[in-house]
Amino acid sequence: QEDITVAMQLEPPHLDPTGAAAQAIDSVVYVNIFEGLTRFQGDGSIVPLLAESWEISEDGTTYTFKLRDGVTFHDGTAMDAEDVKFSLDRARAEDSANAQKALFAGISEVAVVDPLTVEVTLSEPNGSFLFNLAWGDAVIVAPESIEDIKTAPVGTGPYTFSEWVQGDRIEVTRNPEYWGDQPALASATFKFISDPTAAFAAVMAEDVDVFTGFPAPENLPQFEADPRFQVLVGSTEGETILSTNNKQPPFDNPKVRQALAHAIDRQAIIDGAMFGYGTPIGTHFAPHHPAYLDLTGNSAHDPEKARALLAEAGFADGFETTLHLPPPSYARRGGEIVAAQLAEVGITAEITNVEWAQWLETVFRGKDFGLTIVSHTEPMDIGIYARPDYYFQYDNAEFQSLMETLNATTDPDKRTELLQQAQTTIAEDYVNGYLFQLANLSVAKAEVQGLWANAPTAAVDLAAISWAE
Amino acid sequence: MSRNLILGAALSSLVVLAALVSFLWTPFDHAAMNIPDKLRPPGGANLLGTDHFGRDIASMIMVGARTSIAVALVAVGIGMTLGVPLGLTAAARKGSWLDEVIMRGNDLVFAFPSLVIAILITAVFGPGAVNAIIAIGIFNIPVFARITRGAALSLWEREFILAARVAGKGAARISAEHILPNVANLLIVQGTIQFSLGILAEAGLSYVGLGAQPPTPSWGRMLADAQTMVSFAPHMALIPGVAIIVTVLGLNLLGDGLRDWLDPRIRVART
Amino acid sequence: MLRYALKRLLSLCLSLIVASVVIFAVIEVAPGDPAAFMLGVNAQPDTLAALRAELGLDVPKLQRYLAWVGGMLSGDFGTSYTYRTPVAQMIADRLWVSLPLALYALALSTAIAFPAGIYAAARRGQPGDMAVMGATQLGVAVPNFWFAMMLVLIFAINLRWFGAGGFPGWDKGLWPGIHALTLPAIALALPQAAILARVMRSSLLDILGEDFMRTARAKGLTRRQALWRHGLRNALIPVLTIIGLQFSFLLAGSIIIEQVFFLPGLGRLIFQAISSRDLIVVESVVMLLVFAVISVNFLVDLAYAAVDPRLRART
Amino acid sequence: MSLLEISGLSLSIHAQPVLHGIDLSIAPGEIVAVTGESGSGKSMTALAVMQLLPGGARCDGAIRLDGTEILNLPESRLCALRGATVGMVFQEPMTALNPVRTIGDQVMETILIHKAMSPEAAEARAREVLDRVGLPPERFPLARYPHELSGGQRQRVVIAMAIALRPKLLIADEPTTALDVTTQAQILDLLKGLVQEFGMGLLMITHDLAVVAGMADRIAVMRHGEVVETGPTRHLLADMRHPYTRMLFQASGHRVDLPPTRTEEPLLQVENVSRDYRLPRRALFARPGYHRAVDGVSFALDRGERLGLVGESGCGKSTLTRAILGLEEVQSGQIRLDGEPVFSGHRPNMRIRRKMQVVFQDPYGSFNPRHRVERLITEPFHLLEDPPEGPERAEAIAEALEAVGLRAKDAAKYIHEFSGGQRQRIAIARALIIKPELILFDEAVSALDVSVRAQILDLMAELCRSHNLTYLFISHDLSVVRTITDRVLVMQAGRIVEQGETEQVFSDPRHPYTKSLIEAAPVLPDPEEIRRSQGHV
Ligand SMILES: Nc1ncnc2c1ncn2[C@@H]1O[C@H](COP(=O)(O)OP(=O)(O)OP(=O)(O)O)[C@@H](O)[C@H]1O
Ligand SMILES: Nc1ncnc2c1ncn2[C@@H]1O[C@H](COP(=O)(O)OP(=O)(O)OP(=O)(O)O)[C@@H](O)[C@H]1O
Ligand SMILES: [Mg+2]
Ligand SMILES: [Mg+2]
Ligand code: NI
Repeated sequence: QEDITVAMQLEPPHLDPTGAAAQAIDSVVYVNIFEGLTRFQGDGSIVPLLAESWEISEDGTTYTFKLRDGVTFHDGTAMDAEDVKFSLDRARAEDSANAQKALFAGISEVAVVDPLTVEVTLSEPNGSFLFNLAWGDAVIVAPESIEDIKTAPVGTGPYTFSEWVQGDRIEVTRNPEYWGDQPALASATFKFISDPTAAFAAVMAEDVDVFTGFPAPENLPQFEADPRFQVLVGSTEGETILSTNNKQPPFDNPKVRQALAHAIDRQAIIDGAMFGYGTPIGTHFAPHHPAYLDLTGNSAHDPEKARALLAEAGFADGFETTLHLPPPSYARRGGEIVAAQLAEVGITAEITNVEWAQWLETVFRGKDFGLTIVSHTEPMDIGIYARPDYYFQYDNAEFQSLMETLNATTDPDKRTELLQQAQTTIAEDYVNGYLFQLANLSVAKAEVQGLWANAPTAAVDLAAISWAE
Repeated sequence: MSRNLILGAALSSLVVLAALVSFLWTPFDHAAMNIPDKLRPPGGANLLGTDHFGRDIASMIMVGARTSIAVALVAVGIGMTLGVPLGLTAAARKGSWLDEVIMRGNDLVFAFPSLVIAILITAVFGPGAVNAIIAIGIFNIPVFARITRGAALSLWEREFILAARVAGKGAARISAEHILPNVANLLIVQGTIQFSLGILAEAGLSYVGLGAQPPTPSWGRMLADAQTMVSFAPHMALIPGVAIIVTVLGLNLLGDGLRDWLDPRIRVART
Repeated sequence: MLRYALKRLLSLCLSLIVASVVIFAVIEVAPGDPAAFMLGVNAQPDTLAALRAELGLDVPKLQRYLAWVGGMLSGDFGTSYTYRTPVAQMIADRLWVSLPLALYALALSTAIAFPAGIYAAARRGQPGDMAVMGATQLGVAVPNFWFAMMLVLIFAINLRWFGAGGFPGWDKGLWPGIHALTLPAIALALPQAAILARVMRSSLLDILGEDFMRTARAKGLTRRQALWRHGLRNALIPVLTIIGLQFSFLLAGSIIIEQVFFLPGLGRLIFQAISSRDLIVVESVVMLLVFAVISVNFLVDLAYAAVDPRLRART
Repeated sequence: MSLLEISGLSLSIHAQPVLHGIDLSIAPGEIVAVTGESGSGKSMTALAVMQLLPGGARCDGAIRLDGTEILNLPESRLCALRGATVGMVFQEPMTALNPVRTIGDQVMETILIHKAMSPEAAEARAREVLDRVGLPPERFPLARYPHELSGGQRQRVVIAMAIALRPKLLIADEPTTALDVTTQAQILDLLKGLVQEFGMGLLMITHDLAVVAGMADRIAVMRHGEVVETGPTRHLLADMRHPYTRMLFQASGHRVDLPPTRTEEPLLQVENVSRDYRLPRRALFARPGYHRAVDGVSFALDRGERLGLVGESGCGKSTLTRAILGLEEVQSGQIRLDGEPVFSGHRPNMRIRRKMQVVFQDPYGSFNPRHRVERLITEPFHLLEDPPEGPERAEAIAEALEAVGLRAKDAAKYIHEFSGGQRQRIAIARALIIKPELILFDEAVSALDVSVRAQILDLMAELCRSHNLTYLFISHDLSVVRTITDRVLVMQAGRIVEQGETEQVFSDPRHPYTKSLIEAAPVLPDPEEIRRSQGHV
């Protein structure tokens, strides 16, 4: 068998990974159609891709990339330094629609040295620059095909785009001109099934071969029990948190936030909302990261203590607040459980279910909320706590300078130390309620090999997949 | 009294009774979660089993009946209080521009795909029972306006209305004194049918997450929650489904029975 | 006849204008910015502004309304914000699923309802009638999404006679397409069939009590002959109304069913578009649906005239 | 041998007895009339012969049709008989035809269903019978739809359908009750002609003794599901052994004793009144057409005078009534009561309205079924500025009810607890309660049985004596108008074509229309005269 049907929940709005935040785009195109200078691997490490190698200047501000030779785009044009310059300049341009424009903020200049050499100059050293370039938002695109990139993407990857039946599926086929090794699968179909029941039914009925990001954890035991299927449980970069509006009374009172933290029973939420899938976290950091500190003990479930803290803060009779819940089931189900747990200590959280668009407008931009549950899926995103205008509005000068130091630091040990310090600071400030690290759940036919268990970024690395004999 | 009426009344009052009793007593606290005890099948301590949060389904069904009834009742109320006067007015002013405007307005509301508009309304004003009521209620208005107008028009042709006009009564007074009591039966029957449709609509909206919000239990949301669990916890889907079917069936039978009982000649629009 | 058609056409246009205003107004006040949705949490204000300008969201509302209506009149429904493809094209693609589904369901519903209704009417009060009426009562009471869930559970998951959903596309052949639409069509059709059968029955019973049915019997027609020759066509008038209403309902109301069976139809498009605030798509699809309902009603009115010569004459 | 022989026929519907031991026979070429009051079982007898009885009906006895016993005959044999051996014409021509099929189609169906001839021959035969019933091909092609015909024309189509296969027996159940006198005369002539021509037997059901007398060979009088008297027409009319027959006969020709008019002062003045109804527009932007229902009508009514208004259905009588009542605005002319206009400045004049009351035709439809009698009859109090309250009101109610021969305690009942005649009394009580100066009776006795009608007419004469009534009596029934009015107006197509003293107009009509009306009206023969001519004592 040389083809595969990979299902996922969300359909990409279009296929330009550099033009929207939707992870679904990356799921389809990342390292399949488009490639960047560097890439993530399944274990989260960064390896060279279109850049064969690089040199970093002493002061850490100049990166000289040596490009791979003989790489062509799917339309036959060659991939060279001009394309890299074009791509990076386009992403950081004034009128750029790149959703992660901040990744490129530090670039001051991109210069073509020769067709296979590019020199990128940063305004200041950035320890995570190579990591940034691995993002889907930093893939290399060609000026010739940029016009239609949203509907007819042309990249350098091992697969070429062939068809998109909107609302249903996208098909890709193997690129015979690929610069690297030919992948095992000749073609692949990405199918979009948003409804969890339909997802379950589709897998059960063997309509699909793989379902990545399976939306209904409750169904996994059934798949596990069925010899036709395999279940992969990995981790994502998604810290699922009970986001708290630090500027809105009474949450501006650290005691209240601490009470909140103690009112929550993480394990119950993981069991109830995720059917046991997910790792409890006590701070905003991915547990699989080497620098992770287990701080869950700092906010153990203790309703007595929570009530006492509330009384101390002057809310002996509790208070009322709002709980905005975006669509994913971790939020909707988790929210119901959280509301019930808060009710036990006297806090009445009125649930409002919102669509993502509404969440972005009212919660994220409007900051008009008390509590919300959301999973922060960007890798290494503890830096958001240094942004006082970020929606949960944590404003701590000490933390901000800590982050500045971190950015300028390249020494791994020093970085680890700084990161752990940062984790402790936010945990002890009880900035948000830290619930669990979102699990990456995939179901596949038993014969499918090479799937990523973890999801360091949204991607389905087709080239790694094959069928067992 | 027909069999329909008796069966319908029995089923409907069962549901209403369950809703009323739930104010005083439910087997368990309907909102109390007990996650270790989740997904218990029916029988045992929890008569109808527990849901995915370990809540008692029997209690949730009872309290959910409250939500369904309240939403449908208020929606029908909105439809009646606005639709009936509109229908009476249109009939009283038959052929005038007012009649024309009212009837074209009705057609227009009918022309909107109701579910889509309900989704839009909840998208604009946020999901919740109140907005579900408004969304369902709006589509009840033309139903009642139309049926009232139709019945009133034929009444206006009757000689006793002419007699009232001879007695010097104005259109408003005649509508209130003579037309309304004579369309009341029809409205009661249509009311029960709209009521049952309201329950279905509420379930549908809650199913897509736009109806009553947690922790208020709602049958439609219970179904939505049960969706992914049908294959291993079918009771979670079956029980609310049966509750909806029983209620709607009961109300429909009641409507049919009432119609036969009150007046075998009246006709009811059923869409 | 022509005058009648013209008059209806005029009121049709008027309704469409009012509908377009209502739709635009309702959708414009919905909170949620399409650009913000597209760019996600890390978007920067200048990026947002750039995208808003690109999408044409920064011009005044009235101007947008006029552009939208003007565009539709010339067949240009605009460009989807999120998909960046012409809305007309998207709608056309989705219609290829929704329309066959609606027609399929309608055909099923009529195919079930007509015989059932006629059978019940012909055996009024007898066990056959009671059985049919009992079944229709149940059919009316079952929520179609629940029914759909049960169908999937039984026929797709347990028996595996049908796929659990999805649509292969008509280019894969007629049969796979029909096969894929069968369960959704059944889920949609059964409650509608129940309603239609009831209408058919009561309409026939009304007609059976008419004087001319007695006249027909006095001529020597048997009960059955009288029913077929004189009853059916007269009974069709209320039934037509319901069929018209049902068609529009099926076209627009399959949102939930399309969701359950993950069919790439209009209903799902509108659901996605609402959640991603793809306003132009929402507006155009709703408008299209309203247009469909209004014109189906128009056609039904014309069909009346074909069935009933009295209407032909009056107009 | 008789064509139809009914013997000992009993019928019950859902165990409720309806007919008891009916005996009746018809010979070929004979016209037998069945008469009797409403509900006496006439229609059921006819339907029993057709075996088209309502559900739950059980027949006992024997019905032999052309030598075949039809009770217990299987349905298929019955179907073969219906339409071929026996045809039937029903009362309501407006609804007896299928609105969505052409008349040719429906007439041909009778022929085709019995496979009597080829479709072409059937078409020719359909054409021929339609011709025969007076619907010539030039004006009435087979492709016409029923709604394109008038009531009388439709009744002809129904007759054509019934006689298309020349049945041996034709049953006609009140075939002319819904029609005008002139049309009625034509249809009756047609039926008589057909009987002669084809030698059919005709079973004719009617409650109108005058019609019966004019055409039947034999009469059967029914009452409460029994035939109380039967015999050849002349014998029966001359003898009338059964008291019921006598009562029926007397009630049919009932004449009342009107007191003389006393004053001469004018009360109602109608001057040159026209009333237009707007017709639907013919084209989208064309000017709508108008139908002039009342056309330049002028007359005056004196206080204490009883004025009649006769004319065919649709000639504008009711429209004129509504105009006089000030319910609708007229397009031209003036209506004044007591010197004041009933309608001024586009509004009805309430001061004048309270001087008028009206009694309608339908004793069932003119009351709100949900109110009690006291509320129903006090409705006109709404017109008064200061309506009586408490005991005064109760007294007024009692007085009005007693005036019409009911009891004061009937006030607490609902309308469904009264018979048709009683209801009409209540309608009159309602009109009397505010002591109006003018009462309009719009077909007030047309829906009543003859015996009840006689009572109501007596009541009116009685009230004239006690209350000195002034009224306008509208009817299409000439004999009634003749006895209850002093003066009469004859209306045709919205115009008054003749007016004068009642007796004079009837005995010496001037206008051809009046003449045709009077000629067409069937008259009850004088039994004395029959007796004399037959040599009976
Ligand atoms: N469908 C029915 N079910 C039960 N009883 C009926 C039905 N039709 C008629 N009857 C009863 O049978 C009796 C005879 O009715 P029938 O119609 O023969 O009267 P009729 O003499 O034709 O009166 P009319 O002059 O009013 O037509 C009445 O008492 C009536 O109430
Ligand atoms: N509301 C109306 N709109 C249009 N035409 C009307 C209306 N009412 C009556 N007409 C027409 O006016 C004419 C007179 O009607 P009207 O009711 O006055 O007749 P009528 O003499 O009372 O007849 P009948 O004896 O049948 O009661 C008829 O041709 C009728 O069709
Ligand atoms: Mg009769
Ligand atoms: Mg009249
Ligand atoms: Ni993260």
